Amino acid sequence: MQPQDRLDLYRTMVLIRTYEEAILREYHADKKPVFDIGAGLVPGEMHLSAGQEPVAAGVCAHLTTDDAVTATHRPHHFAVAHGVDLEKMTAEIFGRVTGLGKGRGGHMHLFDPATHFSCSGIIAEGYPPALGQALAFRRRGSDRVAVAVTGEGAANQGAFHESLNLAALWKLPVVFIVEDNDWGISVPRSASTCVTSNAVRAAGYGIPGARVEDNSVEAVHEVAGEAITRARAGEGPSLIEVHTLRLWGHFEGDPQSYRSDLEGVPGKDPLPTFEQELRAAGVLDDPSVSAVAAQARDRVEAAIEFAKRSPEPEPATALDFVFASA
Amino acid sequence: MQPQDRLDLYRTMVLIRTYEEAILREYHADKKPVFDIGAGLVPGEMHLSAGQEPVAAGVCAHLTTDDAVTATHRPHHFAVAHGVDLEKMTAEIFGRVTGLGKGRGGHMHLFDPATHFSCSGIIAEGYPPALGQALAFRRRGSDRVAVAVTGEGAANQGAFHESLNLAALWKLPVVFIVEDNDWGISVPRSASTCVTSNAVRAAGYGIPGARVEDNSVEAVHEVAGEAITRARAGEGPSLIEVHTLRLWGHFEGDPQSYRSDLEGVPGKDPLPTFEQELRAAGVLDDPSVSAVAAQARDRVEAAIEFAKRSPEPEPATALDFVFASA
Amino acid sequence: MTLTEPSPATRAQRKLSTAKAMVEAISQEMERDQDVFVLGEDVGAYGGIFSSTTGLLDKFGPERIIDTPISETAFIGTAIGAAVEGMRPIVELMFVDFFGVCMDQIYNHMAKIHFESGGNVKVPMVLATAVGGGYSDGAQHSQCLWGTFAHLPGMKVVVPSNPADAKGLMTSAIRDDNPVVFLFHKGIMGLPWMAKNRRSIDHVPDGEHVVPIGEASVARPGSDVTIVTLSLSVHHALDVAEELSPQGIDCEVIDLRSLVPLDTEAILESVGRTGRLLVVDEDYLSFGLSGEVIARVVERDPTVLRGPAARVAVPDVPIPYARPLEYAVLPTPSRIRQAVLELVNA
Amino acid sequence: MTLTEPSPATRAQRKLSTAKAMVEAISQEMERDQDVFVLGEDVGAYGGIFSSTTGLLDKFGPERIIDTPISETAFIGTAIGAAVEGMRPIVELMFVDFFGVCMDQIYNHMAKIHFESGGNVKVPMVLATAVGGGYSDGAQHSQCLWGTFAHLPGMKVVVPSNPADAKGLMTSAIRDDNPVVFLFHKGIMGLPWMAKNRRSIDHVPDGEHVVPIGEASVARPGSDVTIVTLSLSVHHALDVAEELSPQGIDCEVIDLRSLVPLDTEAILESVGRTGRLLVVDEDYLSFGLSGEVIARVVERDPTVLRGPAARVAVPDVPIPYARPLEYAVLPTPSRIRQAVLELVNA
Ligand SMILES: Cc1ncc(C[n+]2csc(CCOP(=O)(O)OP(=O)(O)O)c2C)c(N)n1
Ligand SMILES: Cc1ncc(C[n+]2csc(CCOP(=O)(O)OP(=O)(O)O)c2C)c(N)n1
Ligand SMILES: [Mg+2]
Ligand SMILES: [Mg+2]
Repeated sequence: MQPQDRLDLYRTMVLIRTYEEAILREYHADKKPVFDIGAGLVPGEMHLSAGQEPVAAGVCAHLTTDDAVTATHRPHHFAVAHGVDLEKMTAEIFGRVTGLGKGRGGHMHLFDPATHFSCSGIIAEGYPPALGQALAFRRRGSDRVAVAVTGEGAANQGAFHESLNLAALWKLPVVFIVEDNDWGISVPRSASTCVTSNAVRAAGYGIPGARVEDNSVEAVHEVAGEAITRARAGEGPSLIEVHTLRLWGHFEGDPQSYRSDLEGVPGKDPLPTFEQELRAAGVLDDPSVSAVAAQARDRVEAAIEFAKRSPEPEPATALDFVFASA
Repeated sequence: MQPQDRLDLYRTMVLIRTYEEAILREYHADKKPVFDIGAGLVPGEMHLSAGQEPVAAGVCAHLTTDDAVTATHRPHHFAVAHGVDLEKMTAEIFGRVTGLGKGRGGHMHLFDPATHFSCSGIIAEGYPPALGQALAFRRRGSDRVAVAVTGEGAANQGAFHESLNLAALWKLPVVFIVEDNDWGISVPRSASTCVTSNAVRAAGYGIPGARVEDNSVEAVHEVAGEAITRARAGEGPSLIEVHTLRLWGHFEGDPQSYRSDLEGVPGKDPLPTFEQELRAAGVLDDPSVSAVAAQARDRVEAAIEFAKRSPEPEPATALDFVFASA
Repeated sequence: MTLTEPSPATRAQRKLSTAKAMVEAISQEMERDQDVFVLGEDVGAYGGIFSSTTGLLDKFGPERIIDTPISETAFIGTAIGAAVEGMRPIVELMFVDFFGVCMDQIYNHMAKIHFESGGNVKVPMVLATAVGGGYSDGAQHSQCLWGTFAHLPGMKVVVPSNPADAKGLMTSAIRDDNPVVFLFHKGIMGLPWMAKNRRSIDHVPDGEHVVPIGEASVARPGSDVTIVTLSLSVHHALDVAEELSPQGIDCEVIDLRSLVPLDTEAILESVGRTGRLLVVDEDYLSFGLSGEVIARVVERDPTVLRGPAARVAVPDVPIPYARPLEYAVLPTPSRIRQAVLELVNA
Repeated sequence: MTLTEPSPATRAQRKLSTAKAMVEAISQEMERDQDVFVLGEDVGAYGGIFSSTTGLLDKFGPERIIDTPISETAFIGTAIGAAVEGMRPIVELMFVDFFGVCMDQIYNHMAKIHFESGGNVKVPMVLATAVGGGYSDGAQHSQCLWGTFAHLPGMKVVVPSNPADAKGLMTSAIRDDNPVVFLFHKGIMGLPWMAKNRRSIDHVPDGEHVVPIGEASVARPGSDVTIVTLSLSVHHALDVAEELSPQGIDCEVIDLRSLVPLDTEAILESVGRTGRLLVVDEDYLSFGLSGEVIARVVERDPTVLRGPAARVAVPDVPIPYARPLEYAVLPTPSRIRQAVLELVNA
């Protein structure tokens, strides 16, 4: 890879991590002394993606905002990498009228028509709409693609199978991503999935399947690039599983007492690893690392500020937007 | 195979065909001159299995009535082969109080606790309950197995995938059968399924997969035997697809105008083929063929007679059986 | 099934079956708008199991009339995604009874995306599906279930009872920027292979015909009893009304046509005049439409009722297969007649 | 989540959270009957996301407390098949909002097999699932949806509001030979990490405790207004009743506890005395429970009502994320209070 491309991947990963750390901070800021999930400026479930930056960064590097991404209950890394407006996204997470969904959606329901980004809190059910986006893209004669994301736990849901079959059958320009972070809440992969790699399932649909084993952003970038090129060329869908890492809990407040691997986790953090690689390759040094960090921090804090400054929705508007007006 | 076993398979196939021909006759007997689906002694949708006898006969030859079978909207061949009481089954199809479901179920909802037979009119949704039967069998320390059947169209339904994964993960004693009769109503396999053999999907679950290509009852018998032995031995599930034949319409009344292959169909009828083979091998001759036919006819006509003789349910009992009494 | 039907009479006086009226609406809208397309099981060469798409494949080709695998979650989701990108899919769920394999896409996605996006994403699509029993198709193929859809916010729910309304409501549904669930009763489609009521083949306006979603119609004006109903039961109610008319019992029959939005004013206006309310519903009795209609009246003013309101619906039992049982639980004319008589004699 | 809770006081006077009361019922029944087992997502080491199975894995081991893949159709179907073979599974659907991915197994199989088999096959199982909002979990994780289940025949539907009832109803549900849907509100579980009402940790009888399914309870006797409600809303209603009592407004609070069967007599008896009916329901307003309760009264005798019946429910809008919006649509004490005042001042 070119140094600039590597630097871009790094920048994206740092931006994501910076974002998640800021949300983490804001989420917990006003939930003490006793954690109350419904309290504070950012209430509700919060699924953060720290550790999974390589997947989003590696995949989205190949996309423009004309391409679609459907993400999961853990959507921030893909939203950030795909270029969703940080201010509107953050405002949505804070439940403000300036948010992507005017405060109606929340962190699991981010919809951004500008970047064709969406997500869903229901396991694997983000796959099927991606097929329709891909169909619409093709019908309109473009080479735009749809990327659909699930976790490894979700890959055992019926929607996964139906979507792969339909996409393969109709040769839709879709790339299916499975983020294998070893866990579906407290259930280890070994207790949810009867095969060690979802790549083997691709054969059941006659499509290319790959598994990236080491949470390496460059490896993701390479494999995703092939799949996306293929999709753009009208050659149909691919399935890519990435063995990634859930650095934190399933959601905030998760005690993770079920997690035997917890001790070793920090050492597997992909960010310092990648940073070291880039330093060794001369792509990064102290000043550039600081600059990237500062840039990310500025953007993220500006977004947080924007969100906090924005007004909350009026109760009197609670019934709006159930239906579009004629 | 031993001559006796081959003869048994033939007997089962003849019994099934005789049964389906009798139901066909009764179904249409009082629907003329203008076909009315809701009219006559046997109203409602009717999905007959002529042509698919090899699958049911070959599989069920390995089962006892302690084993479970969950079938589909096209259930008669498996019910007959598995030893469901013909009289009660027929009475159910005629909607009589002496039927398996006292007239509540009908031809798509045959439940026989005596043989652990059941079926469902919802595509692929007969698979999941089979897992539970298998789980119960294993928990009780028996070597009983559950056989779950779908069509090739159904193999693209989410329940198919979820069931295979769960059964493989828990090594349940289940054998999954896919009957590929080339059609899902009017949709040819090529327009529903992105791979030419569902056997390749077995690899996605790390279980054995096989496809029987020629609707041969002996081939089914052999492959199913291995799978069932494996399941009884606690080695987990298998998937078997059989390329079979829908000799008649999807349901009665189906004009089949969409069906390009219709002309060649009678020549592929597995019954005369198998009969000729057995004649050539000296297992059958004219008298034994007649005897088998006569026996089948007697049993089937007795069942039809039983059904017709049986009383219809009283309207006053329409609200019974919603709940079991304490 | 696709047996031949008598061809329609002259165009001016022409009568169409409900199925053909639906197809006409779809066809006209497809000509008008390239973004409209149809997908579902057996909608192509077969023409729809209940003839809801007959002839469209020949006219529009396989790119716009698309047969799908039996993967309702995937293909309804496909419709949703296409709608989100500005197309206007009509997706068919062959029987409403199959909603259980794909309800998440329907009620958590199709119905909620517009709201969750704060109105930024529209989901203009039609989910068309066949409902109803009466031909011994058993517990998994005979349900109406409109109450289930109407209970869950974010989808409009329309239920025509006759050819003209089927055309007009389908036109509106396709043009609506919201997801619309279009429930057509098999018994009103005018199918040659199923017993049908005489009104299932009837006059249908030529050309553009729009019936606004959310307006009930007075299928028969009357002064003694208000029968609020929909779909096939409208015809049973009309038959009963005609039958009782010589006895001096004058029934008003309100055809709801739409559950969401529900035309509460039309109900209130009629019950306000008659003082007697009977709801006839082929869906299950409890926790559904029939209770809702009664509640809408009573939360406004219970004194308009001269006596207890009455309901004729499927009494919370799965639809039985055997004909005598099925007809014991369906809202048959005889059950409706008895209920009307009890109301007026109370 | 499984943060530590204060340990219960002495056994005689002990108080339990609703979650612990549920677990106690399951545990006792598992000891009593080897055929009882639990399966679902995160029911093992995690102990249930809402602590509905905490400690059971340690006690009964992984053969009887089974974590499943995220395959609701497959594992609910597994429970059905096991029940058909005579076992008595308790299967957990983590949030009721997820019913859309597995409803076919629930309503076309679990609920109908007994009927379709003419009573020859029993399906003794419990489907336990978490409901309710109030903590900003958005449109896909905050619904109640009991109306949806109650509308479809063949399943009993129970909804406890407090620890003792949760234990008693769970015991009954496990022993019932029918499928029972057991809906527990997150807000009544007494979780340390979620705001809870003060009655979510309360006295629970030791040992065997059975609450019969189908009997409402009078949570508070009163003479002026009948508030029919259930689940978390019972507590809001009680709070409002206590608050209004000094003003001379005496509310009776009926805790339905069970939707199927619905204790119509208890409702009628109360409304017959008070003449005023308010239904408070955290499910969606239309085509659900609130309409049904009103209809049950009015189809018997509308004259018992001194004025219009009233409903406080979620006004047919997906549950919004932002707190001010969510609390605008939930049946909060302030909405209940206002509705009571309007009823008595009408
Ligand atoms: C249909 C459905 N079932 C269950 C859940 C609850 N749930 C939310 S996240 C999750 C685990 C998902 O695991 P995985 O797919 O591996 O994604 P990860 O959380 O690891 O990113 C579960 C079970 C859900 N949201 N939807
Ligand atoms: C979930 C669901 N979708 C659609 C149907 C309607 N339907 C009944 S049979 C059938 C075709 C089934 O094809 P296949 O699985 O190949 O079985 P076959 O009829 O060929 O035996 C369809 C679409 C259904 N019963 N259930
Ligand atoms: Mg995971
Ligand atoms: Mg087939």
